[in-house]
Amino acid sequence: MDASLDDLYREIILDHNRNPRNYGALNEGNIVEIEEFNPLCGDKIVLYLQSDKEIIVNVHFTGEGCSISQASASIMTDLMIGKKINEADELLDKFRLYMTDLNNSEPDVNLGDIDAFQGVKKFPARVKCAGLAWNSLGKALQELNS
Amino acid sequence: MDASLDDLYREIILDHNRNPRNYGALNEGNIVEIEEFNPLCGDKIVLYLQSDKEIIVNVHFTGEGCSISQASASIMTDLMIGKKINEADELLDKFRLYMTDLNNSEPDVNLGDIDAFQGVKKFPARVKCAGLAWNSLGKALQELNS
Amino acid sequence: MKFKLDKLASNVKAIRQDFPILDREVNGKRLAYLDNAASSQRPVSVINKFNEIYSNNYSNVHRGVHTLSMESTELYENVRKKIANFINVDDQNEIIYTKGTTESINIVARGWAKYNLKKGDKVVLSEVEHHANLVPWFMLRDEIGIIIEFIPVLDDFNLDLDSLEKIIDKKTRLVAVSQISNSLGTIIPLNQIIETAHSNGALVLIDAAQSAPHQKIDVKDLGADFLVFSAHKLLGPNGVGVLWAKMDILEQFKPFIGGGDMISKVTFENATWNEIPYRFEAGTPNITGVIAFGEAIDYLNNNNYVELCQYAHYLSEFARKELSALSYIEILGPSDPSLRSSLFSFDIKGVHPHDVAQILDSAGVAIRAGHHCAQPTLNRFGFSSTARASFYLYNDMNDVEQFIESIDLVEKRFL
Amino acid sequence: MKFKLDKLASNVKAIRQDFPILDREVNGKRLAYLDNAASSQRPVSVINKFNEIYSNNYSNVHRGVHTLSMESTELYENVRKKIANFINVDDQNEIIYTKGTTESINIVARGWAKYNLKKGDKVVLSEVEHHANLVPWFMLRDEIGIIIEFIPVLDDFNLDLDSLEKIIDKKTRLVAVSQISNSLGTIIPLNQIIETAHSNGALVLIDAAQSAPHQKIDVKDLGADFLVFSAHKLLGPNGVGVLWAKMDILEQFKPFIGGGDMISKVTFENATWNEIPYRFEAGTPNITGVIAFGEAIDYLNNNNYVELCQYAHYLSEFARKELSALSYIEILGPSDPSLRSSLFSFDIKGVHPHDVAQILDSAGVAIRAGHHCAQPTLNRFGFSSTARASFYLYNDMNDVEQFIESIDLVEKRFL
Ligand SMILES: Cc1ncc(COP(=O)(O)O)c(C=O)c1O
Ligand SMILES: Cc1ncc(COP(=O)(O)O)c(C=O)c1O
Repeated sequence: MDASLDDLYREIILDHNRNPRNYGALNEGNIVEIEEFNPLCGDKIVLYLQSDKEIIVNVHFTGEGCSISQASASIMTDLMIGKKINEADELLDKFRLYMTDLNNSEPDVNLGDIDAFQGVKKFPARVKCAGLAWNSLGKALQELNS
Repeated sequence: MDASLDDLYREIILDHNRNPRNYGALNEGNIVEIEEFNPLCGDKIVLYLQSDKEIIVNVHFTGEGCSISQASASIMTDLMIGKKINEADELLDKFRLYMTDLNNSEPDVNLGDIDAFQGVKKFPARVKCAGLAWNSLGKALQELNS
Repeated sequence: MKFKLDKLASNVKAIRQDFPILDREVNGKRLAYLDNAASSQRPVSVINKFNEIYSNNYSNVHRGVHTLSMESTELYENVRKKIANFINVDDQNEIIYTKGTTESINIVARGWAKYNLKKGDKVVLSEVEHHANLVPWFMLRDEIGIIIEFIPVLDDFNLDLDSLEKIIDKKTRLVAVSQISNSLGTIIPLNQIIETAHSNGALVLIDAAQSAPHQKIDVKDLGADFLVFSAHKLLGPNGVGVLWAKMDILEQFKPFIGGGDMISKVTFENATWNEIPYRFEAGTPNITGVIAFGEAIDYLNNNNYVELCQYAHYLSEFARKELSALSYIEILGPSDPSLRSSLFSFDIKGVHPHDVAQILDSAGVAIRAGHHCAQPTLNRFGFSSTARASFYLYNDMNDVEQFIESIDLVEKRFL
Repeated sequence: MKFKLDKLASNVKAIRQDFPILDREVNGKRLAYLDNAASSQRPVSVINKFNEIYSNNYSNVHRGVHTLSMESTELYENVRKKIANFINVDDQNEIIYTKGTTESINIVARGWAKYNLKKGDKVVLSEVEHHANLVPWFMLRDEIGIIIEFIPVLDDFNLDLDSLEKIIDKKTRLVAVSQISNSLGTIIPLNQIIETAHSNGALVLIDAAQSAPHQKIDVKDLGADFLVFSAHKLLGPNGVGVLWAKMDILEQFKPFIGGGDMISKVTFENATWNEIPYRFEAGTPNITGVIAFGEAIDYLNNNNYVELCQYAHYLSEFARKELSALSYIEILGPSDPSLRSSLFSFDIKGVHPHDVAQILDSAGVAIRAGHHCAQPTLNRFGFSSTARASFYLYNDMNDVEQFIESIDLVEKRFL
């Protein structure tokens, strides 16, 4: 099979796609809910971010999307649970930098499993898929910060 | 000089351009006045058609335009004076046929000096110029007929 | 039948020589281009036209007396007649050049409907329309308060024609429907819709974006009042489209875009409008694009495109049949093949269409994945996106085989 | 100076090799193309781009996962950055692709002004505007009742800047002016206009259709709020234009055209809008046209177009001087050469401009005759039409000589 396809569909991504973590709505506590669309394909993610003061207590998601967007949501939510809001802000910036910097192939320890998205960068059409959940995170954080 | 240019600028045309017949407004009697523009170049012809029952008693024009449009107006007005309205209708049809039929090089005796426009047909951009006065004639006749 | 198919297959073989992009490799594989409903490829004659015109005859049109301007004006205006013939229109002045189907529909909505419909008047669409035939009407509704109703699509992917009498009534001023659904592949039986519309005094707009590439369009025969399509889906260049309407209807339009070339006279106070079609073609047009589109029409006519498209349909049906044998694949579209065009949407259970398209691409197969600009239609059938294979007159059996084999790769990786 | 001119002349000699159409004969004569203000010609690199893309990378953009779609999307989107750099814009998402200057201005009028101005608000234009910057405002006035006022043009062909303070007042919401008049050749001193506008809280739209081909445009330096121009006047293809506006202003726009690609989500009830710039780019865009436009920008940058255009200006001034020696010729335009661009309108007394252009054409010289889509401006100076010679970066001294000699032919035949 095509090497770069193996690169895109790393086992970590396929696993998160098959068994998405934190899937399902949240409806108790202080919840910010964000619905985000990918206008190019019709994919949708609803993000549920539960916070307590400065801390992100829980993050869940629902919606449909391709393996990349689902895995990205799964990994992102995993990563965010327990983080401080300003830490989340920082991680979001890091992720965006990571996804747009084609040369940087250094994994960033702070981004954890996200390093599996290295191969996605070679597929510009899929970078948007990877970003969907993170964009909704961005909007959720904005709402919390304002 | 270029042969086809000689063909375009026949002496008859240049003469009518230099000394336009029937130039000037009419304002007595039963007059139909039509203002017509060539939107491509800004040229304008105002046609004054004076009729008495079925007869075109007089036709004048004012306005500005290139040698072709001025000569055409001059020749057309000359031709129309004294004609019956239905004869004018027929001549208009004949002129239109004549200007669009690229193959027909036979002069039409009824069109008189219009035969000088044979060469104009080779210059599509100028056919519009030749037609301006005739278009206003068409509108004037329409007004009379209705 | 077999004999005819063989003949068509050999014609297609010859046709493929005219499309240089088909020789290209993708990911080391032969290209199987099955994304034709999104945009077709172009033959050499169309491609070379740009070179020819820009190297020999180019100038701005209409306003020039000099030779280049005369030549480009003539080449540009001659295409109007070609388009008129292509859809069986007598008066070439009824052909308005636009930048595409989308702009054409917007011109009808904002140039005609806005001034000829009033609050409470009804516009009827169908539930299988492309966004291009939805959003302009939503925008108009929000502006002037028209009412929009939909001819429903049934579970069998056909429109509910029984509902026509109920939905199209005396308040209906326009029925705007596509002739072929770009997401479901359904061929819409227009006769009954047009009849019902006309008997209620409503006009009919046909979105022929998907049909014009494949079949002879005859607006007289159809009895349509407006028809729109895009050059890029039938071998033509980008940035060119057509709006046709009957002259007496065109006379009811207000210009959508104002500027040069569409005026008769301008002062510092006011402007009056030029004749139709120029009234609707403000500014420097897509001169070379239009001229190249004329070349595309010639190519279609010279190669008996309607017959070639029967082969595309045969291929589409063949591929569809192969896929339908696979239990994990669901194929959308009517069960009657005569109501299906040369495209189909499908869903591989458990695998997102994006991933399907990605894996097929690794095998050189280009299909589309997404909502195909028909979100509500897909949603109606429980999908947010599908994979879509669409065939055109240069596709061959190799494309079909490559396509089917590549589906195996999806199974291997994801199922 | 002499040395510099020689160097530029030799550069132009090399440049001419890149423009195949310049080798063509017209009426048996060498072509002297002096109709550049209407539309420029294209270099080989731009022409060949159509062939390259259509033969290798073509597909519809944005919605596709497959390789061709990815490639064409990338090529197409990269041009946004090139255009942004070309006019010194930081955020490439502020660059909206349109089909030309005319459409760009209409989008501002009907997408922004219509929703952000109200009855009684004032839009200030100048008396030297192209119809493209007049008619859309007349149409908007008739729709929502704005007031239009004009900065007068003086007998010396310059705008009456003394009147600015009176005309631009607190009711003024927009000042829309061209940077170079396409009929008079006047270079408008924008600084004072923009300052006066901004100090009254009005925004400023610059019609750069004639200026962008000849000079470096720097929207930051200018302090403009909107800027528009067309690709076809600066070596680019037909059917492509640019609308730039600041992001916070773009956010105040409603979409002008609705359809695919400009939406975020569509249901049978409603649609929500996609991000900027896509919100304003409904339908399949002019993909190849935009990509070829990128090539034109590269060509301009790689050949130091601003310097080459100084030579075009030198030629224009040279020709003008020769003509002004003839008593039967009247030349329009400011007396200060630094306020004149590389074009001039002229009138041969007693000979209609059409006839002038016709006779020049017989000598291979292509100039324009007519109202140049600036009827009221010409009328203001007592003309219904003029002849116009306009120069660009591939013109040379032969063109000028051929032009001047051909003027003799007019005299011989008509005077
Ligand atoms: C100053 C000016 N504005 C606007 C336009 C209109 O440009 P386009 O015809 O490309 O839309 C032109 C060109 O004709 C122009 O010279
Ligand atoms: C049925 C239908 N209508 C409208 C359109 C829009 O056409 P365009 O994008 O060329 O404006 C398309 C193509 O995408 C289509 O398939």
